[in-house]
Amino acid sequence: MQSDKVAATPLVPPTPAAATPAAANAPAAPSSYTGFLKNNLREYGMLISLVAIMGLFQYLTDGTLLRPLNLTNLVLQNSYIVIMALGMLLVIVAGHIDLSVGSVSGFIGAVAAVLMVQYEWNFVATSLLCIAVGAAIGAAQGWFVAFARIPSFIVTLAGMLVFKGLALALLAGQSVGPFPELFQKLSSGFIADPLGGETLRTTSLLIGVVAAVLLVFFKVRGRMNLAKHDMVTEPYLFFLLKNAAFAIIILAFSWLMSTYKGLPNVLIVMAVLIVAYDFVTTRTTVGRRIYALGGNEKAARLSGIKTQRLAFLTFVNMGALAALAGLVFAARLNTATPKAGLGFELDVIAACFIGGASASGGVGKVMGAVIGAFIMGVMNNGMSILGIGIDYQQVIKGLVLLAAVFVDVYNKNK
Amino acid sequence: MTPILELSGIDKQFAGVNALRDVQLRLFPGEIHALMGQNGAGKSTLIKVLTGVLESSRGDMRLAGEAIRPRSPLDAQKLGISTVYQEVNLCPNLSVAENVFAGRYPRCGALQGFRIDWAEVHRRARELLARIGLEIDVTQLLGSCSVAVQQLVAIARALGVESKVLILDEPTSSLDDDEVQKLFAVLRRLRGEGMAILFITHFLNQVYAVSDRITVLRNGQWVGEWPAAELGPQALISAMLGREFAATAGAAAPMAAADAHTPALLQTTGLGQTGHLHPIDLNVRAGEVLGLAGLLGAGRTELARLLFGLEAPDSGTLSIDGKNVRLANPADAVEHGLALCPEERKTDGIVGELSVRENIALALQARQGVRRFMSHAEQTALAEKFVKSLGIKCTNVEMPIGLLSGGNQQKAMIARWLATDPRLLILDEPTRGIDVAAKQEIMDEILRLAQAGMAVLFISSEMSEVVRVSNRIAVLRDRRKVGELPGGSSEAAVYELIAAEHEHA
Amino acid sequence: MTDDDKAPAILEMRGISKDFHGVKALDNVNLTVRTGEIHALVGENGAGKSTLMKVLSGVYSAEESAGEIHFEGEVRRFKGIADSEALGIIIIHQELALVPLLSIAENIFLGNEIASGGVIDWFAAYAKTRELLTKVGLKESPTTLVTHLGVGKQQMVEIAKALSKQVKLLILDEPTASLNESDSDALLELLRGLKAQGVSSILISHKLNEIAKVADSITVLRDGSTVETIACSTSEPVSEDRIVRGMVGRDMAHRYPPRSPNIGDTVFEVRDWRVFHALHADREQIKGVGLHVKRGEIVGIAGLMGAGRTEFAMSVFGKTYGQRISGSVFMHGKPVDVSTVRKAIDHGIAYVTEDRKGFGLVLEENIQKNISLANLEAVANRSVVDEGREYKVATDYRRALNIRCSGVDQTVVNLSGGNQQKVVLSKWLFTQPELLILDEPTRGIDVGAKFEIYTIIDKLASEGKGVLMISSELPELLGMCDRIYVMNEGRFVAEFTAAEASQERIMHAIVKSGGSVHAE
Amino acid sequence: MLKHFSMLMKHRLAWPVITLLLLLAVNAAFNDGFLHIEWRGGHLYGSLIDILNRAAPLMLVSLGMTLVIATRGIDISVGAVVAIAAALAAWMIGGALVVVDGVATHVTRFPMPLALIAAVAVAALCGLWNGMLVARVGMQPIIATLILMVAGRGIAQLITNGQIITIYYGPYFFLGSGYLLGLPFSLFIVAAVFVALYLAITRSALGLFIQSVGINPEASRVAGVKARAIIVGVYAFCGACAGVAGLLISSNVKSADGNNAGQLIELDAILAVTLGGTLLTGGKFSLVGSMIGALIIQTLTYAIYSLGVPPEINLVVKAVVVFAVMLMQSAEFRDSIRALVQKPARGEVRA
Repeated sequence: MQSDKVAATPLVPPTPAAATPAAANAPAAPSSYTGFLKNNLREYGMLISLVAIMGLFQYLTDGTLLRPLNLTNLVLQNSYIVIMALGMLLVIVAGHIDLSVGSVSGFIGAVAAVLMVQYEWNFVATSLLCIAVGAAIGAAQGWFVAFARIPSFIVTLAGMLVFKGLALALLAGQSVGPFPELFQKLSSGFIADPLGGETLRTTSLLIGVVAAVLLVFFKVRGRMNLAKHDMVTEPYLFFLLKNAAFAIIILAFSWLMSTYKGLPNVLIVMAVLIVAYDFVTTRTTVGRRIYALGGNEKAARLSGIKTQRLAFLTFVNMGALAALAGLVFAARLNTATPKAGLGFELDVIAACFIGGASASGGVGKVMGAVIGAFIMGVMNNGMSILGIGIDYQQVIKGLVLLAAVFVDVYNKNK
Repeated sequence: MTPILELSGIDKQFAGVNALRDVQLRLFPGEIHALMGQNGAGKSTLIKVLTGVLESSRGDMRLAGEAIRPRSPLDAQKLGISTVYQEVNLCPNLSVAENVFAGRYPRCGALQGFRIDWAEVHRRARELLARIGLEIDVTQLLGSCSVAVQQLVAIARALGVESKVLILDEPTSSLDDDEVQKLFAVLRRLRGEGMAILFITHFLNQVYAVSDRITVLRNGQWVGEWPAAELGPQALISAMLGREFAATAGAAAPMAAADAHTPALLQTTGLGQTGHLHPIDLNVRAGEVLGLAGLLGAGRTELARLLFGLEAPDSGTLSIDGKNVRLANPADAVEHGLALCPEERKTDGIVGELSVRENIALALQARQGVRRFMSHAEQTALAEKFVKSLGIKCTNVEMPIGLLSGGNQQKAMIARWLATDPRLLILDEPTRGIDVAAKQEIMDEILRLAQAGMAVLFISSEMSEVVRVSNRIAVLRDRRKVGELPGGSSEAAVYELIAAEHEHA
Repeated sequence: MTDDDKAPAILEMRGISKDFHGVKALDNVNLTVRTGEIHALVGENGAGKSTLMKVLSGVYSAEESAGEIHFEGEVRRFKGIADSEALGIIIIHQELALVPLLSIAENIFLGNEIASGGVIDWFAAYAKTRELLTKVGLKESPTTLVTHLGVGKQQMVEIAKALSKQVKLLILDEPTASLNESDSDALLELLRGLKAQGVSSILISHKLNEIAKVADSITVLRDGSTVETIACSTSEPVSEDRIVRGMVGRDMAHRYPPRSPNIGDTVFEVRDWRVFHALHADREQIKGVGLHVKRGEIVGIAGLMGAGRTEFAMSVFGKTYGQRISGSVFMHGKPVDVSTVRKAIDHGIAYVTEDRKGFGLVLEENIQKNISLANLEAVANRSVVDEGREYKVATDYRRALNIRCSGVDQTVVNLSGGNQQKVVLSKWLFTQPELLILDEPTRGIDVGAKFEIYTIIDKLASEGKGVLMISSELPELLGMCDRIYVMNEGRFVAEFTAAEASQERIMHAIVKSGGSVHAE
Repeated sequence: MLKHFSMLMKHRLAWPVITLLLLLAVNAAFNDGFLHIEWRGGHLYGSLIDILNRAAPLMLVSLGMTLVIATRGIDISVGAVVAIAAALAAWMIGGALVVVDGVATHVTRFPMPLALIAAVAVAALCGLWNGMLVARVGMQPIIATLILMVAGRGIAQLITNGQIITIYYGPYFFLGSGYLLGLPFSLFIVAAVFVALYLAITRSALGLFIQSVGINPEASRVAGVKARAIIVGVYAFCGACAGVAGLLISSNVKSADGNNAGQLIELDAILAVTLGGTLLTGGKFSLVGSMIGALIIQTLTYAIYSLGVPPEINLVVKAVVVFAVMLMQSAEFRDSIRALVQKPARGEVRA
């Protein structure tokens, strides 16, 4: 039985690329719509909720919500939360938590203000330095969490107090501003419009069109790639509808924005980051390893993954993103205040949880966190427009969080 | 030559159970004597009787011809019987010299007022240690010494008084080979000085390396005494186990079929849970071991969880003593006298950071409720009782259970449930992941329990074990019961039942 | 019943072999089905029944398997399922391929519509459906939705569908598995009816009583080869016991694959390995241990729990256990640095943990991601994971190791112990190791799966890998290993070759704990 | 006696106690009369008394938090619960000074006992809600309590109608600023809760059950411990403690602010518990440790203010001190430091 022939055909293909083409799997079961929906309820559920909430407020506010001006505001108001949620998602997926992000972003805003306003530094240099400082702060906290093995909850709690205090000290309790004009553009600016157009910002519209085309192109290519390996699970109609909807949303969105001032700079930053982090988490080895680390640290370590370094890096990344968010926020207010960043950590963490991340690690998606952040953002915005009191707002936010978590738990138990 | 120490007809009972029965022991001056036996054979009990920790129920003890009856270890020590226990009873945070003299600092002239003459203490300690060939800095903390040195310090401490007999209870269990050799050299030196040494160990090679004579105990009884040179290892093992060594592998003791007329203690009729277990009929009678055989995923664990109220059945009934009951949670099941040693010991069984004592007391305490609190002393007594009777190897009952080996954790789990005095004990894979010797002990215990009238439901993937211990075997496949076999059926019979498609309704 | 052995064979499969990347699923299988007979195919799970039928129906195309298929006297090479269907070979899978929300008629003619000029002729379709349903004895309207039918009736619809395609050879894969008794009887009766009409059928079933009832001949497969073909005659019915004997074949006590080791040079060697306890720095746990493993050799480490075997393995594998580790490790005679897991893996060492759930798997992730985890670079281009490649790797291993799952995107938490173990094994095989350390590879796995794991281990050795196997089950070591080290109290106290080793001698060596039992 | 000292140092309360003593010493060194206690106005008066009085709410919340953390949980909603209880009590009492028949009389909206009971009951209910989400629904504690943390402040503000309710009812002030036998009354409340809890832990099986549920919930359930009931119970208890703390706080400041009452107390309480040697991973816990932890935090705050540390960086000082203590308690950290400093273990004897 064990002839040389067997030995010559290794059990394992020497390299995956050299493997013989796999035989067609048993005829693929007809992809069933209901089954697919059931399996992916969580993902689409979030999206559908966002759309429903937007619809609701659009109706309640008599269309104010989706007015170009308000839409722009919505983006500006949520940009820093979304940016931090990207980093927080990685931290949470790795099985930790970071309570210090609000304080850090406030502190960085203060640093930026001091450097630019009092020392009159160039805004590019300041921004770079600030992001580096943020990363260093993340590194310090990450070191204690990853290498000294002190619970992240405690480390970042201390960090939260420290940087809140340092921001106060740095600003000496005052608000510092205003910032140089160029820096303000980070938040309040809109992309230039060389193509002209007073009533319709054609460049912005064009970017939207390009984005929509790229989206469709990449999705189709991805699906074809999957199809090559017989991995397609999403029903065709679904795929078509979903991506058509996305493309239309992008187009409609950029059209709406174009009729106002065009796409805000920060939106571009945010979009690039979202795409980048989505790519990193879903497609790269680093992303994979972070999920493995959060899912089962011991197994990950035994698989040759440098788990401590990886956890450390998620904190460094978080620090850098918190710094960026701090800059965006400061630029938006055009002043750095000691109160900046207060309570951001809650919104950011809530966004991740609403987006389906699990506090025990290993689970969560970038798009989920982004959608979570926007759900919170749309609700804040909508309720403000309606003039609902802050008390009711908080209760309602709590209920939304409850509903999101409940759906998650319910799905898991099924 | 006359023995310096002679014990005869020693009996010791714990709560009516004979721990020692008619045990004898002779120690001659200038010899090293090995005391051998399996766990639970009574070695430790004998030592405790000898050193006055326990008092014998009956029997005669003579030291140099005179009848003695030590009432406490201190008493025994005064008589010249010194003991070094398995776990070193020293204070790691004190210096070596302090440990040697703790509680009995040199009185002659060293005490001036309330000041201890440390120079004298250190000098005397150095002397004593030199006697056993140990030359170390006596001022260093004991905790910074290796275990071997600590062991030797313990011996030096024991030798501090004029001792004639030295008892060493498993002194080598935490030493490496070189350290063992070092210890043996000390023992030989002491032997040369005419001391009688009683030496307890589990390692046969050590027995032959150092001892002159061997006494073997088994089940609390004296088996015999031989010069070490005349008792080969094979014979020694046989004497300890009480059977031919080769036979330890299996040898099914055909079980007496339980009386079929005994009313069922527990009976299920069509008990099932959709998606987990098809309706099942089963009954267990007091005093029998019902084996549950089947491959993984056959529904054995599911059945156990249903019976124990961990899952809620959605069909059928469960009756205990003929009365229908509904078990909403394990607490209810315990209330009815059920007990379950779960399959996943680590996740569903032990509470890792709690002590052995707390782990053993947990189920009984849960049954008694929050208010009827068992005091620390009661818990300790309970735990120690089982540590002894099941032969759980731990240094003391305050040790976190997570530090025990798998087999001992398993025994502690069994102890937890035996403490609740259950009428039906469900054991789900009790032998998984534990070593051969412990497997054997656990199966012996199961048989003993059944003989004492307990009903046992025994679940195992190891068909040979099921076949060996069961009076009846219920066979499960694909989440339903496919048949029942009488005790003593062959493994092949069970497998065939699993493989074939007979539908025993 | 025909006792006419001279009925011509409608199908002859000769010398069919099929392997999945080196693991033989079928090895020189022969099967002859005569016209108008019911031929039963039996065997344990994994014996190769389904694979054989997939070869026959063209799911695995002829290029990928060896052997000849003669159908109606001609050599056929099926490239896909369409080829075999065209000739009237219809396979009905266990999972029915019906669309629940379509009517019976629509299902029967799905993809095979009676149409003229692109317009479906529903009248003709219904009329034909009615006719077919009468044939299979189903009293349902052709317009009834399939979802409203019971499983038994759905089975009948499948057969009706087969009949609509002019079936000559009907293959039924476990048709009665989910049917109750009366439905089963009806189905078997139908098979007899079809036989009378000259349709041959191959029946795969675990229910031996049914087979004994209807089969004209029985072919028994075991471990991928034909064991025997039993002809059944009316005068002398075949007993179930007789079939069971054929299926199980091997002695129940003998649960290990036959081995013919081909041992080469030393792959792996450890010298004077010392490890101190992870918490107590002064307690030496591994005391100067040395061992070597050769190519193609399975070396066992026996010992009681706590003897230090796992500690040894984990300390060698990237110093994942213990402190103050000293000693040297050689791969192919060259000293290598194994101070981190990554380095150990890169040097071709793989360690399959004893604690699958704790140390082996990311339970919430799917099979595919678990398999690629330890060697992500191999499925990535510049750190970007190519999911297609990853998927293919995973499916390859799924086939090779016969991981039973709904797909490689299934989360591993839902798999059985044996299949989880195969996933862990796959993960490590994918790192292309030269030496595999298997720590209790069969713990918590049922007997059938154990055999599969043993077979895989054997295959690995025969591919020239070194295998170091740690186990508390002595019979397992004795059954698998070429050489066995016995460990006790942190050192090797004996070493036996396969021929010398016995349970007694190993136990003896342990009890004597470092005595003079060293072999030779 | 160095040796006895080293043994003492191994006690798990050693570091917290040392920290507390050090802080007191620092205070005493920089503040004359810090340790001075005198009898003034019918009661004891002094900095120490002040610290104790101010620490009372935190000590209460820490007690509840200790049990929650012991069961592997965490409750970050206590601040919100404090606010709810304070708001409810303040609203129900309200109070006004009315002159009736020439006598100034306090008038309440509802009788004070009813208000107190209602406030604590609602707080316990909040805890019960958290417990249900954790034990029954199966949410992770941090998420489950995050919900109430977010929504609770809103609820409190709904009760207060978005205003700060000022209380005008003398008897209510006794709770937070009254004195009994010369000591602040709040201390008696803390002492009563502590003693009751301590007895319940040591004289009944509650302590064993809580620990065992914290270490291994499933194993405890299999052993017949009603794990879910225990978890729900400790959250409810934690809620009730927060409720009482809310009463003390509102009584002390004579008002209730739905937005700010109990702000950050959840973090202080968690810090107090961890400072006291209870691990966030559950299991073994120390009530005394948590009390000491709470006192450390309050003493630290006092020190920061009294030393004239600029208010901007008082948070920094607090964090640094707390963090330093945490570091010293972390075995990993100590080991890594020791590995850097020391040579390998000595005392090897090789014959």
